[in-house]
Formats: sequence, structure tokens, C-alpha cells
Amino acid sequence: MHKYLKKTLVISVFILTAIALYENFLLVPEYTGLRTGVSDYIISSGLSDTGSLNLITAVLYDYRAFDSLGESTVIFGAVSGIVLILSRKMLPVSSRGLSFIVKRTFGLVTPFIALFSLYVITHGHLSPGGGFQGGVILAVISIIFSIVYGSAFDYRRYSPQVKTAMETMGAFTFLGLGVVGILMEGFFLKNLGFLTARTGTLISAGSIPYVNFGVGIKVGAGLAIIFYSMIQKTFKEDF
Amino acid sequence: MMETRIILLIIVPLGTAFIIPFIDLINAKLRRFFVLLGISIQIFNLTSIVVQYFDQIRDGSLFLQYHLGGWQPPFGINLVMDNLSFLFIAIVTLSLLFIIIYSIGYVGHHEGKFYVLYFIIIAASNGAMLTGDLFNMYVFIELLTIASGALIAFQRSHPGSEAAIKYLFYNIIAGSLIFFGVLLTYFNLGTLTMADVANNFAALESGIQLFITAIFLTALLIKMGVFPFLFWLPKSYDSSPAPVTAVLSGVLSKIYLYLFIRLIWTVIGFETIVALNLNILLIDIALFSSFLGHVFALQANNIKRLLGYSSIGHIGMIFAVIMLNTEAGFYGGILHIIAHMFMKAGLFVACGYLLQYTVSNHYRDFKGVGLRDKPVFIAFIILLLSMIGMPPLLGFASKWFILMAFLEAQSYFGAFIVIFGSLTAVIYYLRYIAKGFEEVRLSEDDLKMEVFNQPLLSVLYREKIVTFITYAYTAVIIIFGFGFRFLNIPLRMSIESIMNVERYIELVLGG
Amino acid sequence: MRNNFIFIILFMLGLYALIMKTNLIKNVIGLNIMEASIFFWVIAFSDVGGEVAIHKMGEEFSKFNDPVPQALTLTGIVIGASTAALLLTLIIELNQFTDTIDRDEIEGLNN
Amino acid sequence: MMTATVVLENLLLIFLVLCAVMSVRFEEELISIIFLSTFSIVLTALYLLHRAADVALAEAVIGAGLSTAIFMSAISQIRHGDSD
Repeated sequence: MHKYLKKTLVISVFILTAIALYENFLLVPEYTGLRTGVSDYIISSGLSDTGSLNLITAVLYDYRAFDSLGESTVIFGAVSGIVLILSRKMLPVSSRGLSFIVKRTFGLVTPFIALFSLYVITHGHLSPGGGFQGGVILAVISIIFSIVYGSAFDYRRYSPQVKTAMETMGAFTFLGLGVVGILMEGFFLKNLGFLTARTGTLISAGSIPYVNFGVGIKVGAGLAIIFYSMIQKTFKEDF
Repeated sequence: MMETRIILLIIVPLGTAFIIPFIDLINAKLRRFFVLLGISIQIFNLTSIVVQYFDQIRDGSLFLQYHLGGWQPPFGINLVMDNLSFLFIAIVTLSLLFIIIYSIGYVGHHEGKFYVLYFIIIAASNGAMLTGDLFNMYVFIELLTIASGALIAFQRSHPGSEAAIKYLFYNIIAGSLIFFGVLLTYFNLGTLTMADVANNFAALESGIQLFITAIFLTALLIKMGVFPFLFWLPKSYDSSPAPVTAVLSGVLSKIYLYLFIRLIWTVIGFETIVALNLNILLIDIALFSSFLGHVFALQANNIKRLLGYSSIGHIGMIFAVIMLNTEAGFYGGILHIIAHMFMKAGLFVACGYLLQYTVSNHYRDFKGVGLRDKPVFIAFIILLLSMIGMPPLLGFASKWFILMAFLEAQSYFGAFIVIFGSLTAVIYYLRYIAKGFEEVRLSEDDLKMEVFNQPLLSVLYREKIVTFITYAYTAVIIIFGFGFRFLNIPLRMSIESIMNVERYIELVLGG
Repeated sequence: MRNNFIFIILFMLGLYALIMKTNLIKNVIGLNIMEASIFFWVIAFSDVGGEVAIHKMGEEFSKFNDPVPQALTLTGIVIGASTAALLLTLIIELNQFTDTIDRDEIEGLNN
Repeated sequence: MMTATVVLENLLLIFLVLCAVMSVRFEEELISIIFLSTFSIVLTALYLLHRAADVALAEAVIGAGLSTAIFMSAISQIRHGDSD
């Protein structure tokens, strides 16, 4: 009886919330009738301001680059927390991997995945993609290694220490470019003027490709550490 | 005025957090050096800001800002430091400094990871208080959530992980609501800068105003632990290690109160709240939450859980008195924020040290604790008396101003809650003081239990550090209790900057 | 209009999984659906029928979709994934002590 | 041309809701996670229809790829008391 009462109560609250949301959405006008000061400016002069063809990358790594710094710090914090929580556990380990055919096939495919992730990272200002997406694809390589070849292989190739060093390197690339911005241009995370080149080429758009590269390495290494510590006992206790 | 040092308040802790895992790979002994370096750069930075702008802090015209990436406010992110955020940054930095010194000996294992998460909290709290951009605020709130959630489970014990799961569920929902609210604001006003939103918010339709305000308020009520959503709070205060509880109670809830003030007064505007008839409702919810917190605290049999419920009571009281929107209300509210920050952090710090002499946090095991370590227990008693509101201490002064504010606004239910809180506090705290001085004879088994309850790694001079920190908190309470007039000028000036929204908007958008 | 309906259905479904289901993994799935519904609504609402916000070389720019909500949503997706990972890790950790992931059987989650 | 897009979008929306319902309804965690992954893929297609290419790439990579892997590794570690 108690349970049914609870269920009825919760479902009636749900229905009320749904009706309230619906009523409120009726009030929100159509998009075309709204004020769009910031987006109009970014659409019309984003290319000349930043030199990046992809306006979303321009927003992420130039207009609102500080948000991206905070976002990559969120991943950094999650990595620290996960490594901390799982480091004492003796979780079951798979080091045998899958069959010979699968191993051979993925051995052939893996370099292309790496190439694709590098493409996504470096062409962030020219085509869809960027540091975050490319970084996740980079982490997928480590996941594939763990699943197909067994986690011992992954450990031999890229030990967690190497991944931690890569993560720190990526973070400091981002932070360092920001500080260079203070020293040379007067503002933290300002797009570096001396790096600009002809728009549309691979190395253009000021410091955006370098920031992309740093974020990519950082995200890739961080997510690889997350996955790796979730499938195996990895880090020894640090006292 | 453009000032580079306020961005350093965020990126110095962030850089320290980034470098610690790398230092751990090289040589773990160097770690504490970098921690102290980061903290001292931070303190030096803040001190230099105080010294340079002392006159402006005193006459209330402090206004520093920074445009990230050199973009003017509606297009990029801006950081703003006015008198209100300056006051909060100063007290939060002081409190966090005390707690990090305390935790040097306390943290037995994974010291490196602890410092990483702790420095992320320092950076994120400074960022959340400095930022002048709504979405940037969301990012820093998520950063606070993820770092504190990992820290709650720091001991990797059964109750710790339960508490962290509960905490994260509630706070992630609050975070996604904030995201939704920010995006709705953007769609309706086409901007994310707080000043620009504030400039145009009153022109919106009242239905949309209510929608956005309700979403932000729900999220902030979850984060602060006010009535309908207070169920995550006692569990997470109870189960996390002592320094983390001090951070949660002493610092994080105050940061959310700050963000509440920022959003309601600066961004949404109090006139809008009054026009939507929300202010009376919110005061009643907050007072009811305060009442509930004190009643639950009466039946709690566990000292840390009791302090958690008492936190609910105090936060509700502060919330209600701020919502009165009178000058006296702000004065009492902000003074009590300062008082509560130091009292609660000091209590949790002292309590975490005292509880290592006991088998559990339960009331019956508290017997005889006061006789083991008398100096710390005396400080503990002084802090408890300040929580009750004994006259020469800071808790009395702040409660007095809150009472006066309620009486001035003729909100007699509020005045009743303040007195009711003090009276119940007498009952539930004196119980523990009496229990602490009970003589106890230890059996062999108890002595064995004690060995297991020691911290994993004991450091030389640990007892001295703990005694020093608890006395530092007590000293703050006593000194400001006698001389709460010292706080008069900063409080008046921060109230000035809450009330004077036009100046904020003009200075952000104009220069 | 249609998108608002989809948003409300998905949001309520996520909330249902979060509150009524006792399995902790199910709760995380509900949280993911809830966040995804918000992201979907943002993208669908900001679509004004323009092009993808990327300039093409040698062409004049035509009408673009608003790039700012898309960038913010990208940030939101990454943050949501990392919080979900932390939550799942904590569930693994809790499971080591309790041998169950049923919320009703774990006493500490209910008080 | 226009109607074809609308029909496709409606079908995808129905499929999206269906995936979410299935993912919540099924008791077995593994099936739920696979439906969640399908949900993400459908969402990716919808983002592409709404011309948000970057978000679509991110959702494909994070929602359908990484999240699924993390969920899978989590349920592989979880012990149920009665099984051993």
C-alpha cells in the first residue's frame, strides 16, 4: 500500500512538471523573433577576427577559450578522482586478448585511426572537429588495444606514467599559450598575432591549431587513463 | 580598470594542480614544496591587490575587471572584482589556507591526488566568484562538483562512496538545470554576459522571467540544501574526511550563497522577483528549512551529522534574512556568512581530530573525549558556544544583527526561528560537552580499537599543527567577536555594491 | 513545437529512470537521457534553417546557424561524460563493499 | 525534397523516443546500455539534420563510443551477490 501511494505521488508530480514545462514552452517565442547580437557579430566577423573557417572552433578556442580551459580541467579532475578511487582495487584483468584474426585486422586498422584522429585535431579550424573530438578518437586507440590485445599489451606500449606525462604536457601547452598571450599581446588566451597566415591553410588562425593540439593530447591521455583504470589495477599506491 | 593579477588568482592554483601529478612521477618529496609555493604565490597576489587598492576598498569604489582574450564583454568572457566579490575571495582564501595547512598531516594516502583536487577547488571557487559570464559560471560550478565529489569518497570506505554517489546525483541534476537556464537566457536575450543580461532582463515577458528564475532557483536550492532538496546534505557531511567536510560546509555552501546573491540581485534583479511574487514564498521556504534543520539536529545521534543539520538551519536563516532585501538584512546575513564559515570549518576540523580517539561518530562513543586532548576540546567548546550565540563571540554579533533585521522588517516568524535555533542549539550542543567530560575507564579492547582508528600516516608535529589551526579559527571568532566593528567598512561597501546594480552594468559594458 | 514535445518526453523519461528505478546503473542511464534531452532541445531550437557554421573557401558566406549554442553544447557533452564516468567509478567502488547495485538494498543511500 | 527531410526527421524522432523507452524499460543492464548507444547514434543523425556538424561528431565519439565503453567496463566489474 505504502509503495503504491509513493508511486502515485511521484507520477502525479511528473505529470504536473510536464504540464508546467509545456505551458512555459508555449511562451518561448520562435528563434527568429529573438535578440541575436552576439551571434550576428560572430557570424559576420568571426572569420576576419580569428582566421578560423570553422566558427564553432573560433567560439570554443578564441572567443570563449577560458570555458574550454575549464572544461579540460573537468576531465583532469575526473581523471584524478577515478585513479584515486580505483587504485587499491584488485579488479579482474584480461591480458590474453581476442583471436589471431582480430588482432591482425586491428593491427592494420590502428594506424589509420591514429591518422584520422590527428586529422580531426589539426583540421579543427577548417572542418568539423577539433581538440575534444580528436582527443577522444585518440583515446579509442588505447581502448582497442586493451580489448583486442589485452590490457598488458597496452600497459607495455603506453604505461600510465607516459599517459600522465602526456596529459600534463597537453595541459601546459594550453596554459602556456595563455601566458604567452599575456606576455606578447597583453591578454590571457589572446590569439597570437605573429602566428597568423593566409586563411584556409593548415597552419593559420593564430594559436588555435596549437591549442587544439594541446587539448587533443590532454583529452586523449586523460580518457585513456580513465578507461584503463576502470578495467585493471593500474597505479601503485603513492604515499 | 584592467588588472592582470585577478586572472592570476585563477591560473596559479590551476597550474599547481596540473603540475602535481607530473612532480609525483619525478619525486614525490618535492610535492609539498610546490603546494606551499602555489599557496604562497596566491597569498602574495591577494595581498598585493589589497595593498595597491586599499583606498578604493575603503571608499567602496573598487572595480577591477579583465577581458579574457581581449574581447569586449558581450562577445567574450570577462572577470569582475567588486567589493562584494573581494570580501568573499578574501575570506574564502583565508579559510582554504587554514584547511590546507591542517590537511598536511591528516591525509595519509594519495596525498598528491588530494592536493590536485584541492587546488582545483581553490581555482574553481575563485573563478566562480570572479566571473562575469553566465556560462563560465556553469563551467566552474561543474568543476566544484566534480572535485568535491571525488574528495568525499577520498577515504574509499563504504559510507564515503555512498555519500559521494548521493551527492553527485543531486548536484549533477542541479548542474544540468543551470545549463538549461543559461541557454534559455541566451536564447531570449542573445548574450551571456551578466551585465548585459541584467540590462535587458526586465524587458522580457513575465512568463519567461518566471521560467528562467524558477530553473535557476531550483538548481541553487539543491546546491545549497534548502528545504525540498536537503536530503543529500547530512549524509555527505557525515561520511567525508574532516578537511573535506570543512571545505563543503565552510566554503562551498558560502560560494553558492554568493552566486545566489549575484544571480538574484545583479542578473535577475530583485524588482523582478517582487513582481513575480516569489520573495514571500522564498522567505517562508527558507525559514521552514531552518526550522526543520534545527528539529532534525535534536534527534541526531552523531556529532558530524548534527553539525550538518545545524548547517541546514543556519543556511536557511541566512537565505531568509538576505531575501528581506533591507540594508540591515544584508548586514546581518553577510556577517553571519563570515561567522558561520569560520565557526563551522573550525568545528569540523577540531571534531575530525577529536573523533580519532573514538570508535565511531556516535553519541555514546563521545564519552571522555574531552579528557584526551584538552586544548583542542577547549577550542571546540568555544566554537560551539559561538554557534549558540554567547555574547563576546562573533556568533552573537551576527545573530543579533539578524534578529534586529527580522524585527525591523516585522517578520516575527523569522525572529522566532533565530531564537528557537539558539535555544535548541543549547540543548544539543551541551549534551556533547557534558558527554565529553565524562570519566571513562578503558578496557584492553578499546585500546586495540584506538590503534586502528589512528590516521594512516602520522607526521611529526601533527598535534601541534592541529592545535594551531583550531586556535587560529577560535582566535578569528574571538577577535572579531570583540571587534566586529572592524568588519563594518567592508560589509557596508559590499552592500553598496549589491544594491548599486546600475554602476556594475555601466562599468562592465562601458569600459 | 514538435521538439518541445520530444524534450518533455525524454526529460520525464530520464527523471522517471532516476527516481523510480532502484538499479544504480539505470539511474546513471536516466541522467544521461535527461542531459541528452536538454542538448537535443538546444540544437533543435537554435536551428534556423541555415548552413553549418563553417565558411567555405572562395564562397561568399550565406546564412549560418548560430555557432554559440553549438559550442556551449559541445562543452556540456564533454562535462556530462566525465561526470558520468566518475559516478560509474563510485558505483564500482560501492559494489565492492555491498555486492549489489540495488538502491533499496543499500541502507546508507536511504538515510 | 523538403517533405523527404521532414519524414526522415519524424521517423528518427520516433526511433529516438523508442530507444530511450527501451533503455529505461529493460531490466538487463547490458541491453539498456546497447539501447543507450543506439540512442546516441540516432541523436547524432538528428544533429546532422539540424546542421550542427561539430556537435554531431562529438556526440558520435563521446556518446556512442566512449560512454558505451565506460558503461560496459563498469558492468563487467560489478558483482551480483548471488552469482558467486
